[in-house]
Amino acid sequence: MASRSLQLKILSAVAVFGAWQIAGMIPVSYAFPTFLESMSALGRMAVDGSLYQAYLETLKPLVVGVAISAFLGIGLGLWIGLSSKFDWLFSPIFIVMQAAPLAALIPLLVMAYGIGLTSKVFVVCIMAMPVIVLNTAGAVRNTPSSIKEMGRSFLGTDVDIILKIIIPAASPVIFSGLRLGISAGFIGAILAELKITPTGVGDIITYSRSIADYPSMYAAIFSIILLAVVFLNIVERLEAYLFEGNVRGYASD
Amino acid sequence: MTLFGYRLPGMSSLILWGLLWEIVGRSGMTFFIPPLSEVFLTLFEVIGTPPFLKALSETSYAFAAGVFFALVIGIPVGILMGKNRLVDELLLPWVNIFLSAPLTALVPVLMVLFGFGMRSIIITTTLFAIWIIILNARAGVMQINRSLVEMARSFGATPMVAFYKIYFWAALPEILGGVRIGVIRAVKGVIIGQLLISIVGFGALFELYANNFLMAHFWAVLVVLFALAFTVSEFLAYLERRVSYYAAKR
Amino acid sequence: MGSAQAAKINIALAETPSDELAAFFVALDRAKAAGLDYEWTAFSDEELAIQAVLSGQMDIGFGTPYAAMQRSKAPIRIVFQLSKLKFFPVTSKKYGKLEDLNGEPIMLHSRGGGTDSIANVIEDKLSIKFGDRSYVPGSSNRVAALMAGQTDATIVDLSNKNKLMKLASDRFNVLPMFEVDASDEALFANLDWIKKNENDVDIFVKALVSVWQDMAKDPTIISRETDPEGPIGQLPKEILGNLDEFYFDAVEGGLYDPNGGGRKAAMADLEWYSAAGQLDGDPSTLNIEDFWYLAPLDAATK
Amino acid sequence: MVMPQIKDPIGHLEMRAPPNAVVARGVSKTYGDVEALKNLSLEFPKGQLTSLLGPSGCGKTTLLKIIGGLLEPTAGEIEVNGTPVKGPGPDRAFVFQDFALLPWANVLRNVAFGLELRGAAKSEREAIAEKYIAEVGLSGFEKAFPHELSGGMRQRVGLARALSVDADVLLMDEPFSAVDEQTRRKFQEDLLRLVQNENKTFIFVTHSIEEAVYVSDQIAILLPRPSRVLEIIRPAIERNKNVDNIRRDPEYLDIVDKIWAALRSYVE
Amino acid sequence: MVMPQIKDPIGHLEMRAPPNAVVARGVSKTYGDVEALKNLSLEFPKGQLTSLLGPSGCGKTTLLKIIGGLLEPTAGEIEVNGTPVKGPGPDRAFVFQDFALLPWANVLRNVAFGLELRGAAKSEREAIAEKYIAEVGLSGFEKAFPHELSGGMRQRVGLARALSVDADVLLMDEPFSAVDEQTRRKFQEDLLRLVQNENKTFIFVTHSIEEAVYVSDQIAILLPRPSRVLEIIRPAIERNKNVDNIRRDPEYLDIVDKIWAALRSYVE
Ligand SMILES: Nc1ncnc2c1ncn2[C@@H]1O[C@H](COP(=O)(O)OP(=O)(O)OP(=O)(O)O)[C@@H](O)[C@H]1O
Ligand SMILES: Nc1ncnc2c1ncn2[C@@H]1O[C@H](COP(=O)(O)OP(=O)(O)OP(=O)(O)O)[C@@H](O)[C@H]1O
Ligand SMILES: [Mg+2]
Ligand SMILES: [Mg+2]
Repeated sequence: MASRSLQLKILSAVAVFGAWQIAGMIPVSYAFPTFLESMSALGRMAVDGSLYQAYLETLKPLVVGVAISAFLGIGLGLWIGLSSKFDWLFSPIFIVMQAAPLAALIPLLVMAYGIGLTSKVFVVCIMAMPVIVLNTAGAVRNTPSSIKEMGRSFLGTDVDIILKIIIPAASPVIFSGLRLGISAGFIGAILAELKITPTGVGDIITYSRSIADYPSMYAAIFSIILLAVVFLNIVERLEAYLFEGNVRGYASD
Repeated sequence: MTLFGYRLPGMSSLILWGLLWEIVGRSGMTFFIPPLSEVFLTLFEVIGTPPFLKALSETSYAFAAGVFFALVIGIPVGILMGKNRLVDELLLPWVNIFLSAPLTALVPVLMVLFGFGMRSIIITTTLFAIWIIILNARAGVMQINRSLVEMARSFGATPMVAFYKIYFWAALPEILGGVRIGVIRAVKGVIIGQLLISIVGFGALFELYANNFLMAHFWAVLVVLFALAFTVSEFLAYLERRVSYYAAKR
Repeated sequence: MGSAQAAKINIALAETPSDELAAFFVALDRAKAAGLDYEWTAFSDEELAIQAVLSGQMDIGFGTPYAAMQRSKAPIRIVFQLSKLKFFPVTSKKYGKLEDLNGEPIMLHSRGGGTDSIANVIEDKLSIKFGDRSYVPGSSNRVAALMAGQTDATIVDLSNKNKLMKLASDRFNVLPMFEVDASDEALFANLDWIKKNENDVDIFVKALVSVWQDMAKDPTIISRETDPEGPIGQLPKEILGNLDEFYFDAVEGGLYDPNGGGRKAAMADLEWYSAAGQLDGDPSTLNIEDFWYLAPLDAATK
Repeated sequence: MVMPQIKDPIGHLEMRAPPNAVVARGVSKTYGDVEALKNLSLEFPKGQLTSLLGPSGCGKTTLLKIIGGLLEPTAGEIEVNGTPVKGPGPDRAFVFQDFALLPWANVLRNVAFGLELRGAAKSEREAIAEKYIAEVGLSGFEKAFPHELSGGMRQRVGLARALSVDADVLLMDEPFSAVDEQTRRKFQEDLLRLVQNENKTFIFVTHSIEEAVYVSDQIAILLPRPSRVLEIIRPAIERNKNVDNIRRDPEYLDIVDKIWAALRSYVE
Repeated sequence: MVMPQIKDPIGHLEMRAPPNAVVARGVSKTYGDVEALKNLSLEFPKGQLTSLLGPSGCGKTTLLKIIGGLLEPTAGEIEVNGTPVKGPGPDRAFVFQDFALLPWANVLRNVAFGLELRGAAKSEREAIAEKYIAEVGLSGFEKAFPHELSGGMRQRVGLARALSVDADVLLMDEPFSAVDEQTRRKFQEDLLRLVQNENKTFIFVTHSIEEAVYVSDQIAILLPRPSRVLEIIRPAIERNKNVDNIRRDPEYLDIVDKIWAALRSYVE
């Protein structure tokens, strides 16, 4: 069964990349390279090291921003979920933030915090944080009351109940918020590099576009998507490792 | 939250935050946060002008079209994935990739493939919204109570009848949840599209006001946008609550 | 798209319509009066406009696509120089002349962009070397950064230089610069398309030349001819009010060549963009005809 | 409604007075590796109530679903009124162990849903549904939604739905498991009346030995997985005695004890 | 473990031989508009098993939770071993109607969870948990997660968890509802042995009259909402008769019938 699903994955990957290759060969546009051209550009950048350098740049705001959003977001979310005063005060802010197109705020951030790491971290945070906070708060609020009661009846302290019952019970939703948050963080990081200062991968994209080196541009785009997927897989593994009972497989199987 | 025995309505704390904004604005701390009152004055000044109306209509058109395609494609695909294992296994990895991929990086590719006008903006919007809609519809179908389906079969329902009498309704709470998140993402998508592809609609206004340091104008448009996004999302949340009575009991 | 009269031509702008584009829109109005049917789209930057023309989705675009002309397989040609590279090194009071910037950090628009090439040529001509280059797209953003003290040296365009000097001339210097004739923005299109639409291109270039020449005599015609219902006329009054001032400064500063550039500009471009690193090869061996299509301009200025 | 052809029970099993409504012949069912049923043969006489009794997970639901045409047996075949079962049919109605109510529809629509799927007109099916809602004691709850009902009430909705399509064979999977003891007893008596008054065949799954002995004409005791029939018992209790007294009838108690002894060995 | 102080049952109610482990005095409870309990008084003698019997929704769970200290009564008070209840305490353990297992923890951790919250060392609590897992017949499932167990098995995990903390008073809310009849009978017998051998007090909610009569020292019959005590019955069955015979003991059957008659009026 595992090999069947792997085969299907390979099959669908071949189909998609094949379509890309063919579209590039027609070509649909002068600015659309083939799959193989892009991959060789990727190989070239990987060999000459420019790719790693770029990622060093890109990952800085991303990792810092995601780490801040995760800790602050989960912390705030717990607090909002546990205290109705806090809920009243803060959740509207995050609801507005989640709904609003914050990309439009980027020019303001540049004016306020300049073009350095701070602004970029900020962009990552405002993209990633709301969904993390709201998911965490919702999950905490929805912890089944029966297991909370159980914890109380067996004399759990408040801290026990938060650590041993509420957090594990909320963890699937917290993690799905984390996944959405990280993906939003990636969007923010790239947006920052496209709209604030072109550094890192964003720089490869804009620079190769400005010198019409399209294979490199596509290679950079390809690599960042790959990175996002790898990043999220790591988060998934982490969840499976921390809360193995949460992984329950296909409902239909 | 209750105060002196009165239940404060859910969003009333926004008034408090508005006051804080006004104070920060009046203190003149930074030029890019003008007082809220000034923002509202500018808002009334701007709101009837042709450029604003044009931006509004352009943006709503792109948004509506993008969301429409996301719904019309996303929901059936999601339901199909939930029902059919082969389709699911073929598509699921891609759906997951696109859900988590930084779509902003893909925007340049879209421009090449689909042109630089409204079409790309609509597609960007669709791409922001569609994946979570697919995933949620799929999750909704996958957790359908098998015996509901068996019940329908035992009373002689054809697959088509089962589809619209059972599957759709049973998955509706998840579908609506996905649509709400998808629509919120679509608002971001349409603005990002307008900023990164061709500068039209609200994207153009933002660019113009930011470049010329017209902060009150900038915030005024932003407030309008916040309010619109918020209204849409609350409306969908309301629909979701309408069906939530059976969500936990299926 | 056979006949020239039937189809609208698609113009790819590289920025949103604002004061700097007022003259261009006046020319568009005149061209329309002469029978040109057009539609414009604003892109967020020059590279996108170039890409749009390259892929055939737009007919005529804004920018200086020299790198694309040399590297891509598409025959792109420039037909008109819209503005010259009039950029101004502005610094805090720390620096008095360009040589002072040797080894100092500087903030530019984008890697490989216009201000980047200016910096390259400055290094070349004065045999200095800038320190770290950081990139912030948008002159206005760089002005904001300068005012906020996040950088001490940057290169900005004319209107932002003026804004800055008006706001805080006591804190900043504009460093003296050598004359540059190379293009900042030019109008370009695919040669095949130009050949098929000679008539439209002629009308368009003629209108541009007439406006550029009238403007050189009297900059206020721009504000007077601006259509109040058009994209420029609809700008907030805060911007519209400064139109005359902007064009006085621009004409005085030599931002616009009344003759649309032509051979002189082409030569200057080849030299400049070679030095800036966007073109490969010795500029003297490069052929102007590979980059410019001069027939419409010749016809309009003769 | 399909009318029963007057059977031709291929006479390799002893002939009995009432013809068989349902016959299972050599039915096996495996789920992946799990062998749920193995070569099970069983006959269900027409107009009678047959109980299936056996430990949890022994395959009772599986057998019922195969009869209902919802599952394909791995081997063997089912005949209903003489014709082999190919899929669900209008001659059989199912009462589901987990009720299977539409949570978005009210009681009236849920009860009428079987008729709705069979294409009955709205007014007609609602009239029929009303009648059966009253019969299971839910009058006044027509507009209530399933989540507003207690477990026992929900189960009655599923019962009413199955009754309303007027099928020959009723397949009931633990139909009284969620109702409290008090209500359950009333239902058992209602069920006995139904068996007596209508010429329907009931196949009834339960965990309660007492219940099985009390309501059944015939009890099939199933062995744990893979399931075969251990024994068939025909309680033959005199039901015209006072209902309250049946439960202390020594005959009744003997049967209960006999079944209990047979099953007991599988508990430890 | 807290040792019971030898009571001082404020003697306004008749004195009985065994001291009372739990006393409820004039307990009322309203949820918003719903009046669940009204001025309910009840005594639970030490070392005995008391059943609460009553229609669904009559407030049995509510009373149990108030005794457990999980809910505050609106009026009245509870005393456990002579001290008023202020909240949950180590002298009481709860078996929840909906099991209340941690879905992310395996059986071993779930059973040991009560001890974990009381701060027992890992090795110690797992040894105790192992013992009770074996006692409820789940040996071999220590590493399984709740979603891999059948309903009955889950309920037994909750039972083992409550037993493992070794509390004086066990509050059991329909502890056998999800296990099949066969297993249930075995559990009833295990329960009887527990009551006999350990000096614990059991408060037991059930829907089954037979079960209540069979296992209880004392049965409290509750009226529907707002709940008061209708009657207290002390079955006093001779349990040293052969277990199988008890069920046909006329005395036993009389009590069942008496309760049935008392409850019956609330069914129709
Ligand atoms: N869809 C399935 N996939 C795999 N195994 C299954 C499936 N359905 C049932 N089984 C297995 O088949 C066996 C019989 O299941 P079935 O539901 O028929 O039991 P049952 O007798 O109805 O039990 P209960 O009394 O608990 O309702 C069980 O061991 C179960 O684990
Ligand atoms: N949290 C609550 N909010 C409002 N009403 C409640 C709540 N919990 C219980 N009730 C009401 O209180 C009454 C008693 O409920 P309780 O759960 O104690 O009944 P029960 O006797 O345990 O019923 P069952 O036999 O079905 O378990 C019910 O009518 C119920 O509707
Ligand atoms: Mg079953
Ligand atoms: Mg209860």
